[in-house]
Amino acid sequence: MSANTLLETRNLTCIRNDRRLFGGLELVLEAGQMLVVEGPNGCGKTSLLRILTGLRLADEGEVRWRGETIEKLAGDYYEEIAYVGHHDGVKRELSCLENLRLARAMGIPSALELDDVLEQVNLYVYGETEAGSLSAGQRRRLALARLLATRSILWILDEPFTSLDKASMAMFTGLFVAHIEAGGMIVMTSHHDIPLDHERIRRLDLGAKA
Amino acid sequence: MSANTLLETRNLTCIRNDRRLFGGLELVLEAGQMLVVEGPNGCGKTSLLRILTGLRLADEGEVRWRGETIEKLAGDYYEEIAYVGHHDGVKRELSCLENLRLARAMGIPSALELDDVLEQVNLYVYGETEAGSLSAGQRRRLALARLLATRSILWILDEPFTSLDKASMAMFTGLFVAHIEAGGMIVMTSHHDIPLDHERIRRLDLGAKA
Amino acid sequence: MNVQRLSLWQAFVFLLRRDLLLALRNRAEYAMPLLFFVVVITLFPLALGALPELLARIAPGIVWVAALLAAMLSLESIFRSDFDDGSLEQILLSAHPVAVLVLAKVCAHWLVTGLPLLLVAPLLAEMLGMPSAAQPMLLLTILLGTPILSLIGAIGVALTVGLRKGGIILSLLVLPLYVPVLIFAASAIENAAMGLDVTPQIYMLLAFLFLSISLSPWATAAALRMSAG
Amino acid sequence: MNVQRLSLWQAFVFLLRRDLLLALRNRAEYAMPLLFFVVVITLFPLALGALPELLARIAPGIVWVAALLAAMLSLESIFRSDFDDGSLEQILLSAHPVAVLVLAKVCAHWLVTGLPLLLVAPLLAEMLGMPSAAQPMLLLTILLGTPILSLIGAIGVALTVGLRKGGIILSLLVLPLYVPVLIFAASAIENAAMGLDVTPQIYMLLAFLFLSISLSPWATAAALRMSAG
Amino acid sequence: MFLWFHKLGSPPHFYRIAGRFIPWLNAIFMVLVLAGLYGGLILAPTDYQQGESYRIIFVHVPAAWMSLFIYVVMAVCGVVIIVWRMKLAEVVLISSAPIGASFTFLALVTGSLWGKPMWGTYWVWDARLTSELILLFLYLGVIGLHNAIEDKRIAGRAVAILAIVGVVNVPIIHYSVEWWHSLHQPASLTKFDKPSMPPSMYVPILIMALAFQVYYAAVLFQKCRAELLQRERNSRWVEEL
Amino acid sequence: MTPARKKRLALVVLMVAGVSVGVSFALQSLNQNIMFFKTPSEVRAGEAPADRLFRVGGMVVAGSVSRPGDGLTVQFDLTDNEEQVTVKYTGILPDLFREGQGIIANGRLDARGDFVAEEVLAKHDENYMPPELAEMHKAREAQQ
Ligand code: HEM
Ligand SMILES: Nc1ncnc2c1ncn2[C@@H]1O[C@H](COP(=O)(O)OP(=O)(O)OP(=O)(O)O)[C@@H](O)[C@H]1O
Ligand SMILES: Nc1ncnc2c1ncn2[C@@H]1O[C@H](COP(=O)(O)OP(=O)(O)OP(=O)(O)O)[C@@H](O)[C@H]1O
Ligand SMILES: [Mg+2]
Ligand SMILES: [Mg+2]
Repeated sequence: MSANTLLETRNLTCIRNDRRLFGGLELVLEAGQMLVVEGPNGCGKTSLLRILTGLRLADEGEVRWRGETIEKLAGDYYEEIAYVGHHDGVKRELSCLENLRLARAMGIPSALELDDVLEQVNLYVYGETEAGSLSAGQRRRLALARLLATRSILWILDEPFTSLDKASMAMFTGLFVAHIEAGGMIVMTSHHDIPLDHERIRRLDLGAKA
Repeated sequence: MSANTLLETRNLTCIRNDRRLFGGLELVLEAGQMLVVEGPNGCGKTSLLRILTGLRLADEGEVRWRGETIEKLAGDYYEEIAYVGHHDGVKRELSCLENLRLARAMGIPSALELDDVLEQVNLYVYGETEAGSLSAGQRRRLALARLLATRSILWILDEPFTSLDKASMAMFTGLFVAHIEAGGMIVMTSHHDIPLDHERIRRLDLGAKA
Repeated sequence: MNVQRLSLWQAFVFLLRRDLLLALRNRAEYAMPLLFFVVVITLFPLALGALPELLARIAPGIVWVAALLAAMLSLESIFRSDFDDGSLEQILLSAHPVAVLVLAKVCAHWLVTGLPLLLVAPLLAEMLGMPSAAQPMLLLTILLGTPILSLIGAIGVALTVGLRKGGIILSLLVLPLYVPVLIFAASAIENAAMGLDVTPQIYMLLAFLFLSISLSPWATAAALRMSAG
Repeated sequence: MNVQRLSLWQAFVFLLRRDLLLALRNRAEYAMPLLFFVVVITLFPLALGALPELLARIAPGIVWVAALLAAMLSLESIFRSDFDDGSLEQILLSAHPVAVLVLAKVCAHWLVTGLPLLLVAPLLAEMLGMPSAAQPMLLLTILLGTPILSLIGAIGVALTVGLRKGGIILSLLVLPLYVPVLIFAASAIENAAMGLDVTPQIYMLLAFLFLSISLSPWATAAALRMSAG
Repeated sequence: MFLWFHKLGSPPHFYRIAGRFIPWLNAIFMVLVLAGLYGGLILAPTDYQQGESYRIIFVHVPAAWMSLFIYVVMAVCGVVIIVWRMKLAEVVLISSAPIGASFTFLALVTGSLWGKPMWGTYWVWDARLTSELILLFLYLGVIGLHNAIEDKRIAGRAVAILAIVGVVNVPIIHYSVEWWHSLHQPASLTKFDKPSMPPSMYVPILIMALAFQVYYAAVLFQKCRAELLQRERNSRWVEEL
Repeated sequence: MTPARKKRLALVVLMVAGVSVGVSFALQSLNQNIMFFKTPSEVRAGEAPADRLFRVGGMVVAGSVSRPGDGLTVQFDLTDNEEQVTVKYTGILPDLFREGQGIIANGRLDARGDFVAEEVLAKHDENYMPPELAEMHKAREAQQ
């Protein structure tokens, strides 16, 4: 374990419906690294990600952040991570700007202006539009814009590219690379072919493990 | 208009939030053809598909099936189409088999045994499992299995590949080709690169239209 | 394996059975209208400080208001989950007439939420000290009245199911339509308690019942089509 | 642009304001508990055939049972939509203590659904013929009692929000816990109507209020964490 | 001590121990019940006021005590679940709920049957009776909530919270007779000075109470074993059985 | 301590404070008589509400039970060993109603200061004893 290791799991096991999805999983992730979790449908990618956020309890084993278990850290851990799951976490009744302001209030705001954030995810003209009347892909972009509006080290992303058109995919891929190059960390799943072969990207094939 | 033309739209217009998504759309689709609707997020693909099913009303224009407007046909039209939308239409409390049986009861059953259908979409072992405890991709496969369990000419599919792993994507692509080769029709949207260059496949770029 | 297309009647039965099956799978949830009925009724003696004679006097009113609220709260379950998971779209796109399928769903709903009230009503009537002459009439009004509640309620749910938090809007739509049922049922029970004639009330309830069976499925189907849009 | 991290108090206020804003955007839905309250109360004169003296006697009970049911029906809105769209996960993963954020949401819920009951209560009391000596007490009990309902209810919603049709199981969980509030509030009003001492009841309501403010947010936060899992 | 606790907490160990205890518990229960009934129905004298009808006390009081006791056990399990995440506590909690509900129901029924000759009514909305009825609802709530949540580990934690919140009702039930001058009689036995009845009466009550405790333990162990098997059906120790 | 821990501690302190305030209110409340239950002494002292239902409890005075008029109406005196109140009741009495027995009556005071009961329930006290023992008690009390 190098001094840079921030996230590690010990003997992580997940059982659902009597099926052992994975067991004895030992992950180590250093600052500046990205982990892409792969595997066929139902192999437990979403479950793993939710365990890493602490939203779900592991059936065995533990997740450690900076050497402490995340249960003990609680709030301290959440200051440093951001999660975008299957659900967007976007309030339909609020406008795009209001949604981002909310995200900032709940976390640590980044230095960017919100207008610039919207500009970057190509939603600038929708700033005052209610999120409920965005299309599936636009809403996904708004969810991902949270990553820019707040400041966190570890991004945990469950199929971030769902519903995105190709231009948006390329844009976010660039963003992810910038994040890890700046010393951030990403754990993500995706069924899309991601055109990334950065030396810092590691892949975990959950399907093979099972 | 050839004798084979089954689906056509006349001057179809859709307006949402005061924005004209598309207008004067004239589509013609013959038996044995597939239409892939493309375009960036929010250009109106989902809206178009729902108008084609009759679930949504067009702001102007009409949809015709075998020369009649679909409003007039109602039940007769629904005997010949199948729709898989953003929502799976899968009941979480029912097992996979029960879900398919229900689909058959609501439509025209196909000649396949249900076990074979499940086998084909790689869910055979989940036959008795409640659909609620399937993963995102497995549930999507179950939704698409409806296409096999019932018999219909026109399939309307909104991002069928969402959440599917690569093996499943290839499998369904093959299935779609088989369907159009047997004289069926498909209207679908997808942000995935579909490895299809069959001469019967036509593309409509909604984004360009707008 | 039967790969024939189902007849309309078969489709009706199939959907009815599916809904009953779902109710069985979600037993705990579907037992709740019944429990709610019981709990609401027990609230009144608590709130009123419980004098037997007073309670007995207002018992018919309490039981029927509770039945109304219980029916209302369980209404959402007719279409909500079908709407949320997209099954409703599939029903609307079914090859069978939607009104018949809707009727199947409403029947299932009544069997699961309305009928059980019949079973506990005698017990509750006893607890509230309702005169025993009135008790058969209580059962009769519940038997005739609750299907009306389900049928009318279905229209309301169909209208509001597309709204994200339609629950309470629904009550506002549906309660006014329930009022006539409430009035006739409660007055039938009161009359029975006093040994008076109840035929006018019963005929009225029968009239409501037949009207709602024949009209509500159409209205519901139309409303669903609108909500799905 | 303020890019400072919010203090805990600021985050509390922010979330409170966000929820009030959402309520404003969904005006129609949030007006419903109030309307439900009114409708339930008007059902009773209909069901009972309206004898003024009888009504006046049971008025405190009816008003409070209606307040209880209205509060209960609006409970789901505290967390349901946040759960469905994934905002709840974001709140649980927030850098601030979840109990405080939960308290903000509950406060907003009370301001939107509990407080308005105060405004219509005098009118309804008048309608039911409640003696005017009792009316200030009615308002006081509503002021003290409805926050308790929201606070306790939040625990129930947090427990059931993960269930697809938690609505009615919720009532079973929550109503028994509401009963003490109901009993003390109704008896305070009755005593006030007779010109008797009400301090014991008021103290009891105050005790419930303080206990629930200090304990319920923790229980709710724990329950939410569990539901999200 | 802690080690012992920890060991008992491990499912396979508990499964084995419980299995060994059950026959004994059943036997002890039979003996105690027979002794209690003999003492209560035959040896105990009639009451100077109520005559023979007071003998329902030998069922009512132990059942009522059990209804409170089991809820407290559940609340304690709840704390253990929240704080230590002990799986066995989840199993004990949820297995206790139906047993507790049955005892509550029994106390309500025997109480009403007794109330008719004693008070002149089956039911009054008095503090003791009402709070006991609420207890029944709480038990049903626990059972309902547990059934409604599919993931049993989540369900365990949910009912833990509910059990802890609901435990405020227990002191209310117990002290209701003093706080509200209820129609129900004040404590005869559960008070600090000596019981207000002769030993020939209270000894059989205590024996019956003990018998009910043993019965609870026996049924609890049985239910826990079944529940454990169900939950751990794919773990190694179950497959080895 | 990290800031987050400090914050958590502050919250716990607040919670404990809230709970103590709540408990003190509860104790205040329990010090007073919540349900309307009065003893005959309190009724005589004028503490009973006029024109409102309340409950009195006490012992039926030996020899006080009479049936004036039609025979359905019962009249008896109720005592708490200090004062007495006259109770009138029309209806069926519970089996256990007898002289010397504790009862609870629900009703209101009439103009003459008599208690008109709407409901009479026999209350049992916490004492159980065999008949012989009860005889002995009575005998001993008689001696004193
Ligand atoms: C439905 C009616 C009744 C209910 C719900 C009920 C409930 C209870 C409960 C919960 C307890 C346990 C109290 C505690 O340990 O703190 C209890 C104890 C007792 N009950 Fe009842 N009861 C009812 C009727 C009666 C009647 C009619 C009698 C006879 C007068 C009676 C006599 C007793 C006695 C002697 C005890 C034991 C008191 C002690 O702890 O020393 N109960 N009852
Ligand atoms: N419920 C709604 N209310 C109002 N406007 C809506 C609603 N849903 C979508 N829109 C608007 O309609 C436009 C088209 O939406 P639609 O869902 O058809 O897009 P799409 O092409 O399917 O996009 P995507 O690729 O992101 O799924 C969007 O710009 C959106 O702003
Ligand atoms: N709510 C649930 N209850 C029970 N089992 C579940 C539930 N959700 C998922 N599962 C089971 O857990 C397994 C893993 O699910 P998970 O969602 O983690 O898969 P995934 O790798 O994210 O798949 P996908 O690529 O389809 O999203 C699946 O086999 C599924 O059967
Ligand atoms: Mg997934
Ligand atoms: Mg779309």
